[in-house]
Amino acid sequence: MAEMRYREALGAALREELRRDERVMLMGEDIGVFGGAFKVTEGLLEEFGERRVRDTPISENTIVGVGVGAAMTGLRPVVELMTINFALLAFDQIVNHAAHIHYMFGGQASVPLVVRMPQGAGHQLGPTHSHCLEALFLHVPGLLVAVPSTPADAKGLLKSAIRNENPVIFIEHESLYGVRGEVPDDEDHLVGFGRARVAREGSDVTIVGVSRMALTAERAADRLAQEHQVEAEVIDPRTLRPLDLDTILASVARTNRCVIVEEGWPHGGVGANLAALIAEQAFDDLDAPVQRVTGADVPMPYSKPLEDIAYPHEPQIIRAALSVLGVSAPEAGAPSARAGGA
Amino acid sequence: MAEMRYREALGAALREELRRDERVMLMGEDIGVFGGAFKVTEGLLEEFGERRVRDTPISENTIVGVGVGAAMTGLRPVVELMTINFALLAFDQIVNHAAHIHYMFGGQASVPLVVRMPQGAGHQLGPTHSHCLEALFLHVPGLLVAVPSTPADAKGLLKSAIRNENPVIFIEHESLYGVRGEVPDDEDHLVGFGRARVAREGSDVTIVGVSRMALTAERAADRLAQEHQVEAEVIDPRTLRPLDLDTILASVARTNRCVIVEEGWPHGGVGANLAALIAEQAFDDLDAPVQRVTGADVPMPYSKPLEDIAYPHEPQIIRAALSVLGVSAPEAGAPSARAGGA
Amino acid sequence: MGALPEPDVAREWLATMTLIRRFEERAGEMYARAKVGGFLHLSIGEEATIVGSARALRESDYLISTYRSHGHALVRGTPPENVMAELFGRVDGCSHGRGGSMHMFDLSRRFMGGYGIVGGNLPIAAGIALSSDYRATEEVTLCTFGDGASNQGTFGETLNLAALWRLPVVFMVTNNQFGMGTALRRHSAVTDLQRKGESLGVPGMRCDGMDVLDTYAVLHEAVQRVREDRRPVLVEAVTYRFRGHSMADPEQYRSKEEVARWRERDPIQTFGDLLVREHAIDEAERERIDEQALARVDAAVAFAEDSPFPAPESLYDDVYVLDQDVRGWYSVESPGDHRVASRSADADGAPDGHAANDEIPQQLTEALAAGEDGAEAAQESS
Amino acid sequence: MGALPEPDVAREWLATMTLIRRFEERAGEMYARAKVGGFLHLSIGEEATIVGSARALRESDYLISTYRSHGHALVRGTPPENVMAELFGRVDGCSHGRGGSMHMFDLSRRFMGGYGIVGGNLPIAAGIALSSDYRATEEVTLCTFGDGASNQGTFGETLNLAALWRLPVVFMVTNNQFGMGTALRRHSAVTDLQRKGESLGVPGMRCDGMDVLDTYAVLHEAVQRVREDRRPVLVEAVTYRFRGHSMADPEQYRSKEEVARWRERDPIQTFGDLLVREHAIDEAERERIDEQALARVDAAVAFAEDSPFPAPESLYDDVYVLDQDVRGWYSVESPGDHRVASRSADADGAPDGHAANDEIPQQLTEALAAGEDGAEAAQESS
Ligand SMILES: Cc1ncc(C[n+]2csc(CCOP(=O)(O)OP(=O)(O)O)c2C)c(N)n1
Ligand SMILES: Cc1ncc(C[n+]2csc(CCOP(=O)(O)OP(=O)(O)O)c2C)c(N)n1
Ligand SMILES: [Mg+2]
Ligand SMILES: [Mg+2]
Repeated sequence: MAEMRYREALGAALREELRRDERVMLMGEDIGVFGGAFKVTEGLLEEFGERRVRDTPISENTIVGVGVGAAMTGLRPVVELMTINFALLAFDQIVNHAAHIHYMFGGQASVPLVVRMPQGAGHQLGPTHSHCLEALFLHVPGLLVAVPSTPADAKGLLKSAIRNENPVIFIEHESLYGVRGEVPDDEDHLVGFGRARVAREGSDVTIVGVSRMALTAERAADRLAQEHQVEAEVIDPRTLRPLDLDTILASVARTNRCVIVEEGWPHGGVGANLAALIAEQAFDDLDAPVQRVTGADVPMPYSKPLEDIAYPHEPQIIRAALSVLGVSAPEAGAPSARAGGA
Repeated sequence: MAEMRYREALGAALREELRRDERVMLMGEDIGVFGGAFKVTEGLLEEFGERRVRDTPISENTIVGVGVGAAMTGLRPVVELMTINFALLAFDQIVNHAAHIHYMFGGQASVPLVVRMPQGAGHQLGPTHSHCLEALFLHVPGLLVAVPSTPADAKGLLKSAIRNENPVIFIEHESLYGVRGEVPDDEDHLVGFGRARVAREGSDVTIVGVSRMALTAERAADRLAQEHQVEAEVIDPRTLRPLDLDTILASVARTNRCVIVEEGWPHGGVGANLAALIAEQAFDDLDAPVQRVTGADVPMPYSKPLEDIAYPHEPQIIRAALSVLGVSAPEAGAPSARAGGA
Repeated sequence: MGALPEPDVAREWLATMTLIRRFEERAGEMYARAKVGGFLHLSIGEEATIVGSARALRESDYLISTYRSHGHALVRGTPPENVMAELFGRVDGCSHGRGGSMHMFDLSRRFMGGYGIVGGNLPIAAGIALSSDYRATEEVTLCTFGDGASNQGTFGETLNLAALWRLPVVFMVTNNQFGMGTALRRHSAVTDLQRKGESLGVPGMRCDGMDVLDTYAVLHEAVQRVREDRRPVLVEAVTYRFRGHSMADPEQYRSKEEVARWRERDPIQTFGDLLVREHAIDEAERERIDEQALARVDAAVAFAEDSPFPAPESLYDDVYVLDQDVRGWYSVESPGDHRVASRSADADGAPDGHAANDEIPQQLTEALAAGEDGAEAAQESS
Repeated sequence: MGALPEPDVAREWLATMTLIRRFEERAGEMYARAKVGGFLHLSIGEEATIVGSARALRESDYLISTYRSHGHALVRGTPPENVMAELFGRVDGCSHGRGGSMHMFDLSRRFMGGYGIVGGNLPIAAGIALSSDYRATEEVTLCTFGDGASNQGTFGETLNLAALWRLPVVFMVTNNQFGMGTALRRHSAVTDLQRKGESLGVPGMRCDGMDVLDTYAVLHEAVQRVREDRRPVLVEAVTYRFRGHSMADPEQYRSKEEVARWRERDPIQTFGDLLVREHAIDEAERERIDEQALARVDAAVAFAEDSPFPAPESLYDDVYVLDQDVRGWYSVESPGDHRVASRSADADGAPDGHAANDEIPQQLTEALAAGEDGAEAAQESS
């Protein structure tokens, strides 16, 4: 075990896979000379050279498409997009091409492509740089979707993603890059897709936290224990496709109560999908409706006080947990943080 | 009242609004000389000329962006995209720009833009031309989303969309263009957004049908009455943003059972969103979990027998309705039509 | 116009153009008889652009095209049986019935597809060329697309990137004068399409797309240059689509006279006349070539008719490549055993042998093993 | 280099460039003191491209820019107080605190924004120009973007469409030699950017972006041509960014010497020297101009400090323009009264007067009423 930052864990995964497999190569805007907008790829150009670590023009749709073509013909490209909002420019290559080529051509070609990008609010980057859009990718068959929340998972899942034969949307979080954690040294330590992580055990309520919200949920769970004698089980699904529903259902079968926490928009979000699946498959286990705690249904505003209340924090999670437990809840920190769409 | 096809109703709405308001103009690929890929705009170039009905190059992202800029400066553009899959090329202008400009700039400019496009399977157009992607748009705050299923709603909603100050994603269905129905003659007959249509009244089970599935649900309801003495209430939400949840909740409060039918992919779909909202807000009204009948979690295959089982038909709806009623169900026509994602 | 090749080469070109023509005429009939569904885009009139360009390639080179690509599959050697079976939506189709007319594919012959999204194939072509370059091979990629596609954002993005990275790709814009019903001058500000890459660092060439000799000569030079200089080239092939954009096209955007004028330059008729004139073949042989084409198309239809439709259980096959992480999909409905393998993974949970890109990683390994000699290594293997 | 304008005009140019410089220097300090969040992109070194181009416009013309646009707001007359308040995220910010540094906006002065998506503003600029044309006005739109943005798909798509439709738009590529940390020759195959529109039907011009006189002269001609010929033009303004791409940039991609060489051509220093040399101003006045700029920036900071933060209740304001169809949003949590108006619609459910684009439809009506004389009509109104 070694302690490292989420950013460093991702860099280590890339470095190890670049060393392990000659077919692995990286492309992205400013990942080379500049070292990456968030410094994840720092030092890789120096070690592996311009053939394998390529700075690209600002052409998101084409960069991803180049990755698709390279992946179809034997390479294992890892494309970095600077922010998830920019992935919308590449949505055609991601959905109409990367996700569907294997199926559309009858399984002849596969697309072992990884598209990495950070998402999330917290740095006042405003409405074009701060959203959480995992739900858009989760919707699409043919894609795998990872949302790691710890350095260990970031490294283990990225290595699995690079070794997987399918196209992977690998969603990092800007507010996690600096977070430290223990990471296994073993270069073949992988974290498999479709395996949720039970971050905290508890018997009173199940709290599912997505991406960065897994950590917020853990903090909320600690306060629930200290301040309300409520033992929450916190589950981080780690990947949304495939989804480890079994672990979530097993937990709900014990707790009979569930709260889902996500940073993204509420309508058609990850939480709605999980809530629907849980209600369908564990209806009789539920003593109360599944509660969602989501980001506000607004473009992310720049102004600090507005940004702060536009995504979930511990108070809303605590309040939701208490309400599914039927305990009268303290006043909501941010009414907005759980509001829905027009 | 006059009987006309869905296609003609849309054309009539465009013609009337073009005549009514000089600011209204149309842009799209082959909407002029060719008359539109699905002939919705036939005859409009001849009547209104090249200034107001414009054939564009094949540049989806830019066409929509041109609509955004024109809408911000006083025009009311209606942009046609040939198929919803192609809208993925314009996702940046639709989400990062059209949807967010009003909010991002503090309400100074609005974007009264309508983006029309057909979706849906049934004509063996294969994996790049047949999907139902309303869930991707439903997720985005700032957009209004319409999914009309009848000629009358198509006309009334399109006229409302053109007159609305907000950007509207107007989703038509390829299999509905030829469908006939009664349409009010009154040129000022509008169908408001956020008002669901009760297509059929019933007290045993609520069936919500989205887009074309509203019609399939009606047919299934008739068979439920004839073959199973089950009276289903069929609701067509007509718009997904804003969503008329009141009408759905009121129905579920009476029937205590709900089935949601959509043609799109199951994970993070419209059905998941509705199921979550209903479970949250009508938990005690529900005698059984909300059941979803969805399209298969696959890129739409070309081969007819595969395409047929990849989206819902009456048998799956009947089966779902009976199962929420606790009646033993006949064998499913297509197992696939209700399967989920990896 | 280029020089006449050896007689048997010339015969093969005529035979292949004839096969494509007869195949597509029959496909149109089958469409009218509802044996074929979806959209059907025919290349009738454009056969010289297909054969003249593809014959400038080595077997180890890649070809990538659009939704108008029956001819591109056939010219690469995909049996007409499998192309017709794809149109019929059968399991023996070259995309196993999944893609249909717009999404033909044959990895084994390096025909990299058939794409339904206008402009979508350009970045993929650049990626394939990048892969060839990365693997230190001499492979070249030929990417064909239409005049209308040159207005798509991927055109500018991809040509710039290909020029910047010196990728071995030939971009061929098949200028058939229309994007659907929109005439060239109504969709592109610059109508001299060979020049459309200049501002992006990609030099242009033009060929007479109604003349297979000229098309071959120009493409042969273009492919040669790209293979040697490692720099992309844009070739404009000037041609005409004799039929409608797709089967449902009243063609009100052009005059019967215009179509008739172009039909006088029918690439198969004129090339056949030339070969007879030059005594490369005689009328009898010309007849035979046509009869053989017709016979082969008959066989293709019979084969397609006999080929089974995909089984319902196969609906979920190949949504994913299965492994220990991706074991299948789960049903939204059935609780409990909701994990149903779309194709059962074996004990170790490894993929069941249907791993795609099979031959390529191996060839890659060779090339990489060969190190600096990778190019030769790969060349041998082609 | 262009001719020296009237002394008071020249003074105003110097004063405005100085204001932009001093404003951004202070913005940088405020960022270091955490008064400003997010990304902060400064135009220091590029002031001549901003003032020289914007001064070639009429008030009725439109200006649209990127995430590097403090100067573009200021040059259009947006008070520094409101620009600084935007950086501080306050209600008096020119985007009401919603957009921040990357998303400045001032509809009343026809500064059409600040956009955070590289290349995203080009189609919007064409749409604005289309609107001007549609309304039969003489308005011209000036669209600025960077060298890196010229590789984005929207560049090719938009220039082709603007040329095809003869839209009155001047595209100005501010070539500051880098896209973030990537040097021009490493991101664009063609580095002579004025030529990058030729293959798209858009002629090019170039100006020395370190010289406000030359920038004005070239842009004045470009705007003139576009206004008269109704054809787009691409102008390359050659300049240099003295500071990092944003505040967090170690600048390892360029040498201190290179930066120093360009700093010798500081557009404000050199223009000030010229005006003194030509006796348009004296050293004392030059001093005064700088002091006035500093004083104005002090006032802006004070104003921003005093301006309140947006109230939490305002979070949902302006997600939608409200009317009888769109009455607000509903909470995912509270059953029952889940329809909470984000801004209460009045009895008739009509929007509450915050209808946007207010003056424009009116002006449109005028222009349209004026019919063929619309152009003149609009011209008067400018
Ligand atoms: C992104 C996208 N937009 C629109 C279409 C619909 N469409 C199919 S073919 C076509 C015309 C293409 O013209 P061109 O590129 O000249 O190729 P051609 O059909 O003439 O061979 C259009 C608009 C599409 N398939 N994809
Ligand atoms: C679509 C998109 N991709 C990437 C980015 C990240 N980014 C912001 S500025 C920038 C460089 C742009 O360079 P250039 O166009 O030359 O403008 P400059 O910053 O030099 O003024 C990049 C890559 C973005 N904001 N939007
Ligand atoms: Mg064409
Ligand atoms: Mg730059």
